[in-house]
Amino acid sequence: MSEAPSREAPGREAPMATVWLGGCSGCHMSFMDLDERLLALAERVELGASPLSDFKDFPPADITLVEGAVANEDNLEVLRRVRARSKVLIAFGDCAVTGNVTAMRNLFAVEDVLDRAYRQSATVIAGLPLGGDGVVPRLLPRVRPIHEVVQVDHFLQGCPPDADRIFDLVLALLEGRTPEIARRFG
Amino acid sequence: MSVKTLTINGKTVTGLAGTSLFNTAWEAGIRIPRLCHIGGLSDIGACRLCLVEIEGRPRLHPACMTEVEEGMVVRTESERLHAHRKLIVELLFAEGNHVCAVCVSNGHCELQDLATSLGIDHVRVAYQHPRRPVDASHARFTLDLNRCVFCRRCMRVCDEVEGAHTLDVAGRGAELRLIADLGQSWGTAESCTSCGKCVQVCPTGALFAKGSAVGEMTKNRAFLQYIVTAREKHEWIRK
Amino acid sequence: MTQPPPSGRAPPATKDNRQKLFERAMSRQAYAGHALIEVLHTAQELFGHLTPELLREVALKLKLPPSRVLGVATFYNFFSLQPKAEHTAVVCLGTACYVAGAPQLVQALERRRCACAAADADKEAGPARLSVQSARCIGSCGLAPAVVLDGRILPRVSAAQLERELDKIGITA
Amino acid sequence: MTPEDLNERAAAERARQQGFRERLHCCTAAGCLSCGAEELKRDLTAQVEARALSQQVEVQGTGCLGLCSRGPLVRRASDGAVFHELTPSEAGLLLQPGDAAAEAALAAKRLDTAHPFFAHQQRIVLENAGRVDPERLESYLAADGYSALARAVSELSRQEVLAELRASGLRGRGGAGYPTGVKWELVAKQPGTTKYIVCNADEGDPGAFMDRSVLEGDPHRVLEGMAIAGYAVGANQGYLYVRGEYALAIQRLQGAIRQAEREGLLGPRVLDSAFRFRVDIRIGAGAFVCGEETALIASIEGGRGEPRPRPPYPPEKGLWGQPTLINNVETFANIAPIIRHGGAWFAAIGTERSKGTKVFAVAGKTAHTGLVEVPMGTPLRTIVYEMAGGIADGGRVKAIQTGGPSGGCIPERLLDLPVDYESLVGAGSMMGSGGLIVMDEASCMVDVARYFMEFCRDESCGKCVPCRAGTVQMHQLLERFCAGQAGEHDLALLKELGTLLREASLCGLGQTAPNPVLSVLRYFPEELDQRLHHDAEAAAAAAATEPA
Repeated sequence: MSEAPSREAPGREAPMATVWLGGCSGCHMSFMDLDERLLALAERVELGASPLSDFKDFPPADITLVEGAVANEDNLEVLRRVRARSKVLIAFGDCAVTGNVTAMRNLFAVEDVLDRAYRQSATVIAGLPLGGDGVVPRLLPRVRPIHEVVQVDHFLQGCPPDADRIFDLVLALLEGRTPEIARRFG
Repeated sequence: MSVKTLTINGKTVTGLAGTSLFNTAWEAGIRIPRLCHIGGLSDIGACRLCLVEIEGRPRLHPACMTEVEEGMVVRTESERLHAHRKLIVELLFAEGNHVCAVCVSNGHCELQDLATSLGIDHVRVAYQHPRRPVDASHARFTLDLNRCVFCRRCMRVCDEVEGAHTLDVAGRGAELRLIADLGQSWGTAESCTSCGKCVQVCPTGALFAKGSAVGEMTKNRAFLQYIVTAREKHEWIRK
Repeated sequence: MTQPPPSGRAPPATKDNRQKLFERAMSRQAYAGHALIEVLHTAQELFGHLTPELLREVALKLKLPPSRVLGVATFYNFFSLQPKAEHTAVVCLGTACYVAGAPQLVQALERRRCACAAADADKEAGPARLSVQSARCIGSCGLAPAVVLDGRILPRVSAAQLERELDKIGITA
Repeated sequence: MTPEDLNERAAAERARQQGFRERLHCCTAAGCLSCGAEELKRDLTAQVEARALSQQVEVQGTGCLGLCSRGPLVRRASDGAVFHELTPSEAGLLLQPGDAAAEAALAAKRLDTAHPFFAHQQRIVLENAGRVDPERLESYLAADGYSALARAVSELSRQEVLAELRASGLRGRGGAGYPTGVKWELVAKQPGTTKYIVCNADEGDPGAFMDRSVLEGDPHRVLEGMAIAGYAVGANQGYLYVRGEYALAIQRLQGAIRQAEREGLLGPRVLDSAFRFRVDIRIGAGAFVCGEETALIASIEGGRGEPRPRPPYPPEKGLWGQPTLINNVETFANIAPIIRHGGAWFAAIGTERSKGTKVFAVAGKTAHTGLVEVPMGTPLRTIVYEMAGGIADGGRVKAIQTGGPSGGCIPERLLDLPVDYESLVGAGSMMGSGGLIVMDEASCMVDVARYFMEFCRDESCGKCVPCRAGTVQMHQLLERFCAGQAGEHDLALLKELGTLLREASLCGLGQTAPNPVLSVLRYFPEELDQRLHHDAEAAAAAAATEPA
């Protein structure tokens, strides 16, 4: 874990990020369900990298929520970079915590999964999306929860975690409290 | 029958000779985690969650299969026991394919409850993702081995209460599997009476009634105590 | 494994009298449920492997639930629910054999087995030509590494020697 | 047969034996059989007949002569000389006594019986190996066979037999070393008339073949020990649970039981006394866990060989819920000599807390491999260097492994440890059944630990969670170490799983499964360390891209 940048002045918005790996984006939808609390949050954090914002390189963050499991080579690379640039990293939702639905493909060989998705079920053009052009990242042999690859500071379960719990957690971290995550595994 | 006096977690309790520590603790309001034990069936001491410390004995003992003794000093909670229980539940999650988000028992699952009460927030051991079959051949029930924790409650209730002995386990070690009759699909097992007791005692979503959607499968375990009371005490009217 | 335990008393089995011998073996055990393992031993010895029909018959005659019979039959390494291959090579993977190079013998055998399977791929389905198994210890540690080929122990065998033995029984590369 | 008949039969057999000018004992134990011992014996018998020497020379099969790595072995009774790797023509030279040329030709094939491999042995359990024909009852009788049983049933009370046992200080040879006398007394004092004797001959440790050698070479000795036990504790039925892999042992035991029953040594009136004792064989079907006593009981009862929690212990509630005495082969093999010579005689051998001798199966990288029986207290160093001759090619011993998958490794520097239960346990290993594997500098200890964990994983019955799922995880972690992909947290997890298995598993298999790993952690931590990837995240990423 690399050193996260210190905040330049008190009262300044804390840099925060959300990341979307191998997941359905449902956890991000749940984040949107913060509704009017998003406004309260916006006063305290500055959302840097996120699927909801535009960025080139992942800017350092105090708090990073990672949705989804590690499913392909891009996920792996992104996660390692994100870990290096995040002060506190949270496994955000069941796919990040356990692998969940994303990891259900682990019961099958990668080739079989691709074959089923891109050949057998194809309606327009049947063919694997593997051009070696670097556009489509290669799938990893097995989908993994993120703690199997990087160190994780907090685990927020749920499929998806409900908005209240997301808010409580982020708030606690902003206030420097040890978050009490209402536990409900799986 | 003689009465034994013992101490559990510093509390003096009494139990009839021949009673298990688990039941004696339960009567005294002390809850010990468990998975394979269920009141009304024989015990097998397999899940190791109810292990307790007994003063003067180097080993840990399963509360479900240890009889009370005079002067016993028992501890059902300690750092060591907690660590063991936690790791056992993690091992169970990693061993099968427990995808709570799509499970009929989500929210009514004993495995999930155990994880929650033990404070598990992630599983440290590697997920195995074994390939296990789902048997939906029975007219009313489904057996999803992905969610099976091999507590063997189903095979015991089938044998001991229903008397059919349709279910048993085959193979061994990590290759263990639940079978009906000669391993054929459940729907074709001649011995099955379709009584559904196995479904009701199953702690997870491995056995469920067809037509249940995610989180809809709740189990009714009261029947077991009812049958046992009826048989042993000849009380057919529920009090 | 070496040959399954001999019942010792039984006359040689032919196709016609196997059923009779099997019945006699069960009767000698007074059809007792606790003789299940002995009965399964005899069944496999006579019929080569345990078919569902055999298991069903055992369950019926010994008055046992079928799932219990299958549960026992699948618990022990000795019992096979699949037909036997024409030839069986058992590599001892006991500690002594392991440190003496048994893993290389497994590799050599597997290569042959794959070659045979590939050669037979377009033939009609039948029992495999060679089955490669491992044993936990055949108790011949003084002869490590050891392979039991069709019931015969090959002591202190090298991969090259083993391949020559396979040539002799027609399991060629 | 009465005890008097027994004496007469033994005397007659001894006289018959003395009538021969020479007796040649061909080792027909499994090791030698696989090197052509049967053919050699047949050929030698034919040569004797061809030379019309049948009245003068006897050729007989016998139990394990010990040095399995040099078979087939033949022992010449007249001077005790042992010859190795004989061809039939060389064996023919044994029929030409006084022929200097023949003797000179044989010299190269003559084993030095003064070699420490033989000289340091003290044989109680194996006293008949190389002397008795396992297929002839008479041969066993001539070696005082069944005289201990005769003495027990005709001269001693049950209490007196138990007293001898207790005085002998004999401890169980199968594993933890529970005092045999105490166990027998526990069973003896149980009320009721239905009790069982079980002989655990399910020797399953990879690298151990002592019991096999006793069963194949001296089957009656085990039956005699079981019968004495039956008399002492009040049991009338015995079961011999033999590994299915031991076809020859099963065959010889079946033969021995038939002979003993025919002669009234077993059966409704043992040696014409009121004591009734029957022995049945139960053939194992390939499950290591059945060496655990409650699993063994489940298996004899015809079920899956799954253990159940103890207590109750088998002496109180065993086979079919009845009091049951379970000992292993080597333990039973010690009984007859103890009754013959008295408990005090036995107690004079060995150390303060470990009495008698122990048979070890020495295997691995040593110059000589085979069976040795040494008094308790013999330093391991003596066994490894003097008796087994150290590493074959002059290499260096790195460690030895005892106790199989339940034991651990002992580094070279600790080889001065004496062989006894407490020392081995103190060193993190255990006596176990007596397998002793010697490893040289080229052996990787992490790989050995991985090997044993794989064994336990495959042999786990699957009943309890820690063993079923924990061995899978520990094995995978060790694979990661071997592949250089393990990080610090893997090491921590490995230790935590080890503790769980040791403390929470249902039976001995799971409880001791971590021992090989723990002993590597204790004695060879640097080997694990070398394989540790010090950038944990890079290791994890590397693991993620590789097929699991």
